[in-house]
Amino acid sequence: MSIVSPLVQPVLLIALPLVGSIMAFLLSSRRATVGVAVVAGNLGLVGGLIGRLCATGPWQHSVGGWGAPLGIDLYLDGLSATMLAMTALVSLGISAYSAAYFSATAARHFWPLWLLLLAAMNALFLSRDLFNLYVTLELVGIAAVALTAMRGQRDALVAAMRYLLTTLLGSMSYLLGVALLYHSVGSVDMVLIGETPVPPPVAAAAFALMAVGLLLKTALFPFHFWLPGAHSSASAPVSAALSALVVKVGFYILLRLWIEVFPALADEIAGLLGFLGGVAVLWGSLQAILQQRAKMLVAYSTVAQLGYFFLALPLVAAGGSRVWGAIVLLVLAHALAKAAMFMAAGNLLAFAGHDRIRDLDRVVQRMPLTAAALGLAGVSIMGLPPSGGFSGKWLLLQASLEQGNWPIALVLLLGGVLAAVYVFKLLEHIFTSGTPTGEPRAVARTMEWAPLMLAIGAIALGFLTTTVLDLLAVGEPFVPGRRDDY
Amino acid sequence: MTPAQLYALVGIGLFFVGLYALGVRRHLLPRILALNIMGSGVFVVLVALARRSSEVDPVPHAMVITGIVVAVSATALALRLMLRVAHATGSAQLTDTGDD
Amino acid sequence: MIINPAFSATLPVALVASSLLPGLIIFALAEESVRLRTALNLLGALSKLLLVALMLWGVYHEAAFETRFELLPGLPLVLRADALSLLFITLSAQLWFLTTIYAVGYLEGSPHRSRFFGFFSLCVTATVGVAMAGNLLTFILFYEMLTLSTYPLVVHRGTAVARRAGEAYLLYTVLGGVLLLLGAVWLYTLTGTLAFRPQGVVGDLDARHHTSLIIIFVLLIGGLGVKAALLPLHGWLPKAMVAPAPVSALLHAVAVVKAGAFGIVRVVYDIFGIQFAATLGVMMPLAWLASATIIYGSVRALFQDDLKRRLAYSTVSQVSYIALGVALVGPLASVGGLVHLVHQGLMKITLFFCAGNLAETLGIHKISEMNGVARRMPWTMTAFTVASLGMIGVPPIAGFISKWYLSLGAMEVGADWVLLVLAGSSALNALYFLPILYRAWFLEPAGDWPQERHYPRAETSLALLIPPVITATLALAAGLLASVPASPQEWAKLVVLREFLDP
Amino acid sequence: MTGMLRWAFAGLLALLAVGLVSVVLQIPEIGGGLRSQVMAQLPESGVDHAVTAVLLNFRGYDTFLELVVLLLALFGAWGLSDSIDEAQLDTDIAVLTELVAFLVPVLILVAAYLLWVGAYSPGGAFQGGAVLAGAGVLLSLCDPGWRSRRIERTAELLLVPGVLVFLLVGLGSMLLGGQFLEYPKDIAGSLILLIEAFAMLSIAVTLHTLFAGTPRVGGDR
Repeated sequence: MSIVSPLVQPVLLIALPLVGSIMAFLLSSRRATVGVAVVAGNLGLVGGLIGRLCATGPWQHSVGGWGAPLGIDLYLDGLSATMLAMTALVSLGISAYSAAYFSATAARHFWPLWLLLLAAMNALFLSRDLFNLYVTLELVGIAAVALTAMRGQRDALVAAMRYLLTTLLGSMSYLLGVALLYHSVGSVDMVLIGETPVPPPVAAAAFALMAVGLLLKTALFPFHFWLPGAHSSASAPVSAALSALVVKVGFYILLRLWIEVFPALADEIAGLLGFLGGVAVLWGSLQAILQQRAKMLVAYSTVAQLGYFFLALPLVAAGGSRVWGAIVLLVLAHALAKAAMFMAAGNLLAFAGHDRIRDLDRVVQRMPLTAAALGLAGVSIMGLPPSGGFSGKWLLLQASLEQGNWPIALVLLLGGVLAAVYVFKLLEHIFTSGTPTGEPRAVARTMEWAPLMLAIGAIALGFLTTTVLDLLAVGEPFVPGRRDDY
Repeated sequence: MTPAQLYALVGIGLFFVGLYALGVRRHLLPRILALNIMGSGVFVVLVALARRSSEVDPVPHAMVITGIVVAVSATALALRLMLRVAHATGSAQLTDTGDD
Repeated sequence: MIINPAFSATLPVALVASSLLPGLIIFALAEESVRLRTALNLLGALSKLLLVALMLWGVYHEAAFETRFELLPGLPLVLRADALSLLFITLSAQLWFLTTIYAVGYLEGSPHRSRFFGFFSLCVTATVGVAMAGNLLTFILFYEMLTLSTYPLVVHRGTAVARRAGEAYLLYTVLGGVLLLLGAVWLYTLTGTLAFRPQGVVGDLDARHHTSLIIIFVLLIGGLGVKAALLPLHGWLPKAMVAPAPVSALLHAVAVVKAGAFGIVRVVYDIFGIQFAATLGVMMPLAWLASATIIYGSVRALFQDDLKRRLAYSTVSQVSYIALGVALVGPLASVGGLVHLVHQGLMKITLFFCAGNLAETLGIHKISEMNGVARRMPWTMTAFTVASLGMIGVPPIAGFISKWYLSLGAMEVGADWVLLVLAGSSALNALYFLPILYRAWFLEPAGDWPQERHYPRAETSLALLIPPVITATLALAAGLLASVPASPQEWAKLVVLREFLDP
Repeated sequence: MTGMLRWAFAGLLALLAVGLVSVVLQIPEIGGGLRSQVMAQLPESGVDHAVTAVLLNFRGYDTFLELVVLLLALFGAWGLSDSIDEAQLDTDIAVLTELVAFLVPVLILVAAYLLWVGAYSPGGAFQGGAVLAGAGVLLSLCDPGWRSRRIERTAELLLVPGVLVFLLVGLGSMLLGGQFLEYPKDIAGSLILLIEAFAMLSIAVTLHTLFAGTPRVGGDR
């Protein structure tokens, strides 16, 4: 355990962006340079960690040297590594975009917050301690709200306020659950709690409180009320970060709770969550179809896509631990594609000064790279091959048919059709000839390339499916009954 | 019922009183306060149950101190945000058609 | 025959890359770089022809070309060349080359050409992928890619009509894709494989799965039938005729409907196995459906005054010959169906090229405007005449061969009613093609042409004239030289021999 | 929310509360939780007070992140700081001024004491920092501009050392072959005091900035 080379310590994933954030705060110029360099370094570190992980298997880092239950353990396995990699990749795209997007005034607010958000997400994916997760959750939530509000427009402020109240409520609910568990077990380490018998009513209440808190943050229908406003009114790179990364954080903790702490209880509510997920897919897609503004459409698409993660849970409960792989694939594909879509939509907005879908004809024709990003990201969102979205959906469809679960299969297929409708509602404007009105503002090249690269990533994920599934399997995070035998 | 449990029940009560106010009140200041009351409820539960046996468990105390700092930070941001919302919309409430 | 394994694995990839790479580069080209774009297009098309020739030679000598890549757990992406895929690839590679020349001439000076040729190349890439797909997953991947890369071509003109046609196209193809996906995944859960194998992969399944298999068959054929324009899934095809003429050629002859028809052949032969499909009792309904489509398409064609619409309904009718040939479950009928895959392509592309020439040169879109047009454009109308006579089934043009084998096959399996369908269809073909020929050759021109343009060297631009003349010649040659080795007919026999009759 | 709905909402919450109460009563007695482990390791921790040992050593990572939360809230507030009309207070109150003149030095002393005493009885960086921030708020109440005139530069620089010193100690202990924040046993007490001292200053300045000042700092100069 101690021979881990100093260069690839998980703690550095927190230290590096944190130092970067403080530098961006104290510096009076070159914030973007520092920011992009830090995020690139973060990607390098994650790459190094994954290399180590594949070579030596999962490992834990006991902060302070105490070890659970007295101390706090960081833990890295295939699942956390995958989430870290997703965050690192998408963050790099967002950072490259942001370097060109923000004015000097906005940049001095953006970079410190954004790098802290990255540090917080890294910390969260590495933590195995329920109370420490509470602190990281608050870090993520507060950073996300501050970034949303940063734009300063009326709609952004109102949406940020609603977002803040929701996320704080979620944290309180989660923390009360943690309190109940701590006093029943005498530990907040996930694995230890999972191994200790807890009176069923206490476990049920704790799980319910924590799950509701996390669902609020993950915006599962009907807790999605805060999401479209916040995600559509923030500035484009922030929207991308919120939709691609921040909502996944709550889902990740829920997933860990499901596997490590409450496997039996979770199976019982799988049906309910699956139902809500199905409603989210259909409702979110229909709302997306009805939207008149591009960013709102993309935001409702997030509501729908989040639904898929929950829709699949009954398949997990019915004994398909392989299904987790498919769900995580969808999480990754959505992160890449949705970040690309929001940034592309941001380009349309920056170029034309509006994002009314009806009038987009005049815009998209002159931004081929942005149009390509929208198109490729759309392929993954629709679940067409080859893309990460397709791989995930195929595996889910396969699992649902193997289990004879026709309702889930039908929602999967219907969701794909509805997604095609809203994606093409945007895309068809690329090919119709509108007459340009007014003098458009130029968009920097990196702002065109960043979303395109992420969208290509979403497509490439379709070819890397087995690689990702292999990485996920390191340390067997999804195998029930596997315990600290590393 | 031991005194520790009684205090814990008070904590639960605070949590739900806060939740009620958060749901019922429209003005943002009481809603932010309501979240603080909920937080206090959770902290009371944590600390109270740490005293069930004669030996007091110090870990929840440390957690509560951390929790308080987090709550204070969040409250500070919430208050600033509230001021901005009031400044921008002319009212410190969230209208239902607040987005756009 | 033994060939270098590295070479055998590279060739399928190279075949895909020969249009994919030029396509991607073309996207990045500026609108004005006409020469570079044309050079890239032709380079891609020529190298593809070369590679196909290489592969034809190899497959004829029983060499195996295969590339695999692990796409999903247990489900690889497989690109493989067998006799059937080469039948399709050879057709599309040749026609792509000619269509490229035609499109360069047709779109001269019009906007968004980089975009057009980019998607055009992607479209052919997808077609090659469809043809070489070694399993159903690979097939679906390229089939959907075909949908996506054709959509921009259908709406290329950017008008409101084009947008509506695009919406109709998407509606049908996306729903078709859903059926196909559901069918494929369901099939996979039963069989654990989606590989295309001679005699299929489902024959060993327990009898209790037969109902499921029938539903899966319906789902798969439904998904493929959208692109193959089987009744009642044909609605998008006549609407899509708003697209520019080269796109119509692509839709009707080179890529889209062919991909659907080819898919039906694959599913019947290599997923279900033709004998097993017959015992499931799904082949006769397919034959009825194909026959109904044949008659329906012809009848609808009869009442169209718009030339391209009439040709579009004619396609609805003619493509179903392929499905019919397969569905009759007999070697001779199969030869007829398969050979029609090629023959229909040659004839229909000629017709659309000619229609495009009339529109480009004289502004003629309606049949009622075609009086005496053969005097103004004799070469074009000669090509048109050869192709339409072929469609009717006049010997010795290619269409006759198809119908001949279909008739023999129908008698072989005792499905005499099919003869009536074929006769009726031929009569209808004659009814909607002969009046056009009569007007063009024998009536006096009504006066000035709607929008006449003059070209110094010939009746129209050479880039527009040469491709239809070549394809018409090929259609004639395919009939005259049907018994020459490696003719479409002989190649179709090879396919049937290898995939249908071998134990 | 209409009257009926309010009652329904209240009723629902009451039901949930009753349910949760019954759950809380069912939580088993687990013998002092982690107390025995804390006590067993206390001599190793470098401090004598159990809560401080948990805060700064056993769960020092939480406390480190807690300082990050504070910094984050400041960044967030900074992003919101433009164009807020700060409330104008009537600061010309003789009593207040007298009181402040007396209280502020005392509060500074109290803060220092709290920091020191944290090692063996209740107290510590946060408590000390809060008291200091309170003193700052009092000062701001009677003289809103005091900070920008007197100590603005210093104050800005004091926002970050709390986090940075903590981080450096943590990384330093890794360089010495330990885990993150695994203090060498013999100097653990000194390191904790060092961390706490900087944390207190940063907490005080941050809290003061958040609640009383206009956070316009750092690169704004």
